[in-house]
Amino acid sequence: MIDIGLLTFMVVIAIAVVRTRDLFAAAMLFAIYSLLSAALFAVLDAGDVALTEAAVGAGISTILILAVLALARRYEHPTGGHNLVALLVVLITGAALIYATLDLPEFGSADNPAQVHVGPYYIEQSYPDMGVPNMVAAVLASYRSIDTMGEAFVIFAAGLAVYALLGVRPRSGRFRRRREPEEEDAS
Amino acid sequence: MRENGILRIVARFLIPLIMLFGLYIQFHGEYSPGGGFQAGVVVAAGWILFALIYGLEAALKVIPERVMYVLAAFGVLLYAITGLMGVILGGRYLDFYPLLPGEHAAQQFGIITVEFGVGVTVATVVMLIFTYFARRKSEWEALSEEEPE
Amino acid sequence: MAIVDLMPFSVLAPLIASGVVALLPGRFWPWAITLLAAIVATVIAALTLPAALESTLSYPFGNWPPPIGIEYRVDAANAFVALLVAGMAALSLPWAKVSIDREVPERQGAFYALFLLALAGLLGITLTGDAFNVFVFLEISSLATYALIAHGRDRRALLASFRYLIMGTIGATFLLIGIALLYMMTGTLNMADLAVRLPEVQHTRTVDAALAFIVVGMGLKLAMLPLHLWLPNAYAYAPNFVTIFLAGTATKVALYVMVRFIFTVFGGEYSFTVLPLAIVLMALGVAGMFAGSWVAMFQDHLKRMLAYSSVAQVGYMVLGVSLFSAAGLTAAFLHMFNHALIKVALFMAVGTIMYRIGSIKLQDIRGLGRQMPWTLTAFALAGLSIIGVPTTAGFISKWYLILAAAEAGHWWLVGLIVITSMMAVYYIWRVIEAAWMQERPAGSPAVREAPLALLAPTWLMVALNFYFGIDTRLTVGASTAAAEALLGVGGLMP
Amino acid sequence: MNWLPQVSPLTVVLIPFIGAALIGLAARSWKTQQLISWTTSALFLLAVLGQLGAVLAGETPRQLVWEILPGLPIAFSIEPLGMIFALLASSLWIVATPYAIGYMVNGGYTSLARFFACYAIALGAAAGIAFADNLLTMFIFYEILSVSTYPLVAHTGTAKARQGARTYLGILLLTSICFWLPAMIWTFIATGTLEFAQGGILAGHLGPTQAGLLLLLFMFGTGKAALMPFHRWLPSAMVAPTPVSALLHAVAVVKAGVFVALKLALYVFGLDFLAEIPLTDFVLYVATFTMIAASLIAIHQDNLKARLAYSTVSQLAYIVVGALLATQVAAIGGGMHMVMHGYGKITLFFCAGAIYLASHKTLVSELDGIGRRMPFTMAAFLLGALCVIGIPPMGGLWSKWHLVTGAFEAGHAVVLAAFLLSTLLNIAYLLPPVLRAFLKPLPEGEPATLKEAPLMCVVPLTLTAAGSMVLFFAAGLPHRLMQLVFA
Amino acid sequence: MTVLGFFNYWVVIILMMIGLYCVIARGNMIKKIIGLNLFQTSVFILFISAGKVVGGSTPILREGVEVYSNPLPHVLILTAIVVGVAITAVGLALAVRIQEAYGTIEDDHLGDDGEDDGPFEEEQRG
Repeated sequence: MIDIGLLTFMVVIAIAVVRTRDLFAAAMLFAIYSLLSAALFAVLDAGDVALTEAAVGAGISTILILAVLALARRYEHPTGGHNLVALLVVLITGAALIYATLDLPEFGSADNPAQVHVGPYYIEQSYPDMGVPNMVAAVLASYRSIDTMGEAFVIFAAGLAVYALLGVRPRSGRFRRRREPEEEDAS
Repeated sequence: MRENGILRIVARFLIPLIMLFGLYIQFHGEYSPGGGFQAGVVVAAGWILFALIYGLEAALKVIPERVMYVLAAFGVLLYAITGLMGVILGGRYLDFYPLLPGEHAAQQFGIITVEFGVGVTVATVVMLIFTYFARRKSEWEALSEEEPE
Repeated sequence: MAIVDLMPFSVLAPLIASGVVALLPGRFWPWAITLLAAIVATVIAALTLPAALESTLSYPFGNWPPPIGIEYRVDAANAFVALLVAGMAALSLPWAKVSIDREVPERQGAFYALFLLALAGLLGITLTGDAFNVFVFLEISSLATYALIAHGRDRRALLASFRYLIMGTIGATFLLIGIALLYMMTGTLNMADLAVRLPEVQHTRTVDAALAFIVVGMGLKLAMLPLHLWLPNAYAYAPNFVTIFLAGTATKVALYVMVRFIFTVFGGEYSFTVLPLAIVLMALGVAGMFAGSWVAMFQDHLKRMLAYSSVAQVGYMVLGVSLFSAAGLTAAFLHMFNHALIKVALFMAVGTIMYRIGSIKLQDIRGLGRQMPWTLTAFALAGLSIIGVPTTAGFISKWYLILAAAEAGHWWLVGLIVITSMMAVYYIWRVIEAAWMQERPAGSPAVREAPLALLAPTWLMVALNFYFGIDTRLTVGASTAAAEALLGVGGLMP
Repeated sequence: MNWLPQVSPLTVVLIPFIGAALIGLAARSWKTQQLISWTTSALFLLAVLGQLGAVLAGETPRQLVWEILPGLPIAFSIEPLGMIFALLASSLWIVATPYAIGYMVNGGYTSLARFFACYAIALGAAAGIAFADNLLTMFIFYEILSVSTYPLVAHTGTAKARQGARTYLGILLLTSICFWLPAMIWTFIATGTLEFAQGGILAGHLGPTQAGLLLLLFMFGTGKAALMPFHRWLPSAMVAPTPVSALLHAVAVVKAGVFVALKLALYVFGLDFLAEIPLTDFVLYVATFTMIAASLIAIHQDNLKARLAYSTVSQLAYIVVGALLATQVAAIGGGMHMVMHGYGKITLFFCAGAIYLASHKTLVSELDGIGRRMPFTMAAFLLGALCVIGIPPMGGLWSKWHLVTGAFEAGHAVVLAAFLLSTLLNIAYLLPPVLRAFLKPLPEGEPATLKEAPLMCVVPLTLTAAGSMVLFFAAGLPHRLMQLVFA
Repeated sequence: MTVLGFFNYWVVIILMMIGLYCVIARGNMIKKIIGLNLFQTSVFILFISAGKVVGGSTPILREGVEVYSNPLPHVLILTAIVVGVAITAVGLALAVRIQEAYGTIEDDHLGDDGEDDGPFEEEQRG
């Protein structure tokens, strides 16, 4: 069973992230959330994923969010209205997902479809095929290599996109006028 | 943070360690968790730490912006061309077997190469993105000084 | 080299070229290499189509047999869409040169690299036979698209891009949830393999939900009616060339993916019995047709007008799918192709106007017909096609759609299609009247006709609209084959 | 006519289009444009006449241009009914050309290249309608005709002209797309073909009720036939310069409408099948109502062109009635009335234009005594009026004769009565202008300069007036052609 | 499946719902992006749990280990995490530019579409 404690803690943090209007706190809570999910991944035997989630979620993403926070208001404006629509969408999505779980195979069972088809091939054959003990690396870089190439290009695209967006020096002065002092409504 | 002497000293020890760790997960990826992506992130994190402590200008002297940009493209091209080598040597795209005579050696060579490509791209792109975000603030301030309200 | 070995290079050529183009300085070489890559992709796609009409092509990457590895699996349906996407890129790039030199004067290397990534992403989605690979390439093209839209010179481009990013990512994540559920039920990601293994677990609630998530997720990318909110502004404020490319390709590919999942992976029979897909898609399609056309009638910003018209046209395609018949799917594929031709031509004409007078507000183009006769005539002729006048491409697809609706016994749909066509008459007519029947506002500077570099590609597209309105062998033949490939699941089995 | 070369149907249709393109290219030189206009109309007439021999011999030259989709070709065929329409249009075009040139130049109009190019396109579209071998081809040329005449109607570009032209185009497009197009699609789905065939294609494919609905769609979809309540476009279009009103709204456009109605009755429904449809009578009464109502409105119009326009609405209804009576005689009468009314009405419009050009008078009440200064014009007006009314020795007699006989044969007493009443009304609104012009004295203060319009205008109207008289004696040709329709 | 098994999935679903709610309901763009990350991370958990085998271990071949968890979901999620961070970076870059252009990153304050605020001044590039 997944660590129920971890999951419960994550729910608490997620709610806190949504509720807080202090974006700095939200970023920090999000980092903790990432670390917790990394721990969860580790519990689920996904070492590579855990390492990555820790490095990305708690590391890169948080640093980037903080870097942007240095440029924008720290406190979120209180939102008004249209939460009902959001709530409706979310509830429908959630209901659909719950509905979906009703016929899911038993968690962690070794005879789940996911464990008997394709997956075993990687477990059994990746060492004979390529002499690589880390099956994740084998699948990532050889069996499903084109996916990983796509991933590399996604990162490349992100680099180009940020280069295109922020490689330009700012010219407009509008941001200065509306940057209110940060001490207001620190609730 | 730049004034903090202790931090500087700690960083002086820490950053090489981080880099070393990055290289380890880059090239030990087939045996233990890790690979190009994680390595790239770790190396970039080390560099970002350097930039936070010693300043962005100093960090950019280590790897200039233009170099990062070129290396990012180099990384993906390395990946793509490794794939292409499979075709040129008579196999399919991203087929590593034709690369070297030994089967395992060929696969491992291919995996290491493409992972290295990923690592380079990830590291440089993360650095690049951080550079732009971090520099934005000073650019804004420069702008405010030029035309005071 | 057999064609099957060449086929993946219609994706790889632009992908690899993007890495090169990003490094190129100046204004000429990035464009030239981009054009070259697009032409290569188009030629390969054109060579692939005849082969794919005969038999399904499969290219396993890394020589790992599917479902172990990832394969590109090409039949008539995706070969046709791939040719459409690559062809539109190759046809719109000649137009781009002058326009982009004005709109994105600096750092064109990055711009064109992003364009190539968007193109390669779309082509990758189209050709791949692996469900997760769809997600990866979807994100490549989406990310590049967000950045391309943000290149627009109006600041609202940034906002449009951000909103698209949020909605697009939600859509992609929904797709990912759908794939996760499918994987948990079958243990495979290969679409053909999924099609084989799904019948065993059909009519479980999980598979039903997976279908719903995938349809909604792709509906977001497709701009199906209630999920269309991102589209008008994204199209309106992106650089003109980006709008042209997106209008010709992006929504079509999303529709293709949706259709591929509905018909091939889940099986049409199953999809249409388990979810009320027929009624929902039909309702959304019709609503899209009406709402899109209706709003388009009151737009003074020509690009927004055409964007809303695109929402309406997506409605036609969704309607074709909802009929769940060979005729309906044929109509949907035909309209995909023909609408791409139409919208590319229209947006090119509008972009050309913008290039000259810097605005595309209805009140600013008054009397422009005399000063830019070639541009406005091209707009008018392409407008005929979107209305669906016989001898234009637009007529052919509407005709097939009507026949399909009638075949299904939905007579009322015929009336609705005709009414929305009338609405198209109205919004196109407003432009024509403003351009020719009104006087140039006093004090506006004299305008010269647009440069040949913009006019020639525009007129080529207009000519294609008429060509494919008269010679329908290629389009109808390929669309029919595509519909058959999707419906005859057997054709996709290994 | 056998000495004339017989060209392919497509060539006939293309001649005016090529002429239009050449006029557009010769935008700078007004002389060249005139020359091209003349040449094109002459060539067009010769090309049409060249087909006559074959048609009279009972042949039907066909030409498949291109098959867009299976069962949906662009194709032409020259059958007798189309021949009548083509003859009418081509013979009147060549007369209208000098009139248009004279009128537009003397009236001080600009943008003549656009004018004459669109004029030629409209004629080409009319030919396309005449020779269409199937509903799709017909529909395409029908829409080309609508759109190409918009610039002509809105020629002056004033707000009023634009408004009128918008009504014009709006009604024509709306009816054709909302009614005609679905009807065509329905026909295709029901029968699998759109090709015209003698005796109709619908019989046996649709029940009487469905066919009735289809008939409604088709007849109201043919907006150019100006059945009430879709007649408003015709008076609106009178904002156009008179040559446009004359040729297009006495000949090309409106005759295209009634031609389509006849063609549908004869070649899509078939008279026998038409007689079985219960709703035919309903449409018939709508047409009859239009006939009377439009005449009643015409009486109250003081504006001469508006009066003529409503007269046209009424006369078009004659032809629709002829088609819907579902007897051979009535259909023959309808076909002949196309020609007779065409010649009569174009004369009347020419005269109205000549009067406007010479005196800037537009109202009937201003015409007092004008006949003394413009004897030729007003005499021609009289002849034209007599032809429309159907009084010997004018051609109009024969067509009305057939129509009335047809109504009698079909046993429609109401229609019969309506014909008679309408003829009386015709007299009531067409003769007063002539009577005023000749019998009343010229009011004081009229300038002495008031005289006949330029020769370029007077000669054509004399010719058409003479033509309507010649048709009294030469009615055999249209009659013969109409009989061939049933051969 | 046992209730306990459901429970884990349901908690993950609740996490997803919280994330999705944060994206849709919150006006602040940074908050939206954080929400997007929450949402995606939760989906990743769902995916990874598909590969777990009770009693299995990390899929790295070692002596004495018989049962491994399925490596395929791990690979997919690695890729998906990368995609997620790429989206985050681009979204944040857009937020910065929007802050410059509009002076705020509250989506609610930016109103909708139609109104015309004139073309944005041309930017100096370089």
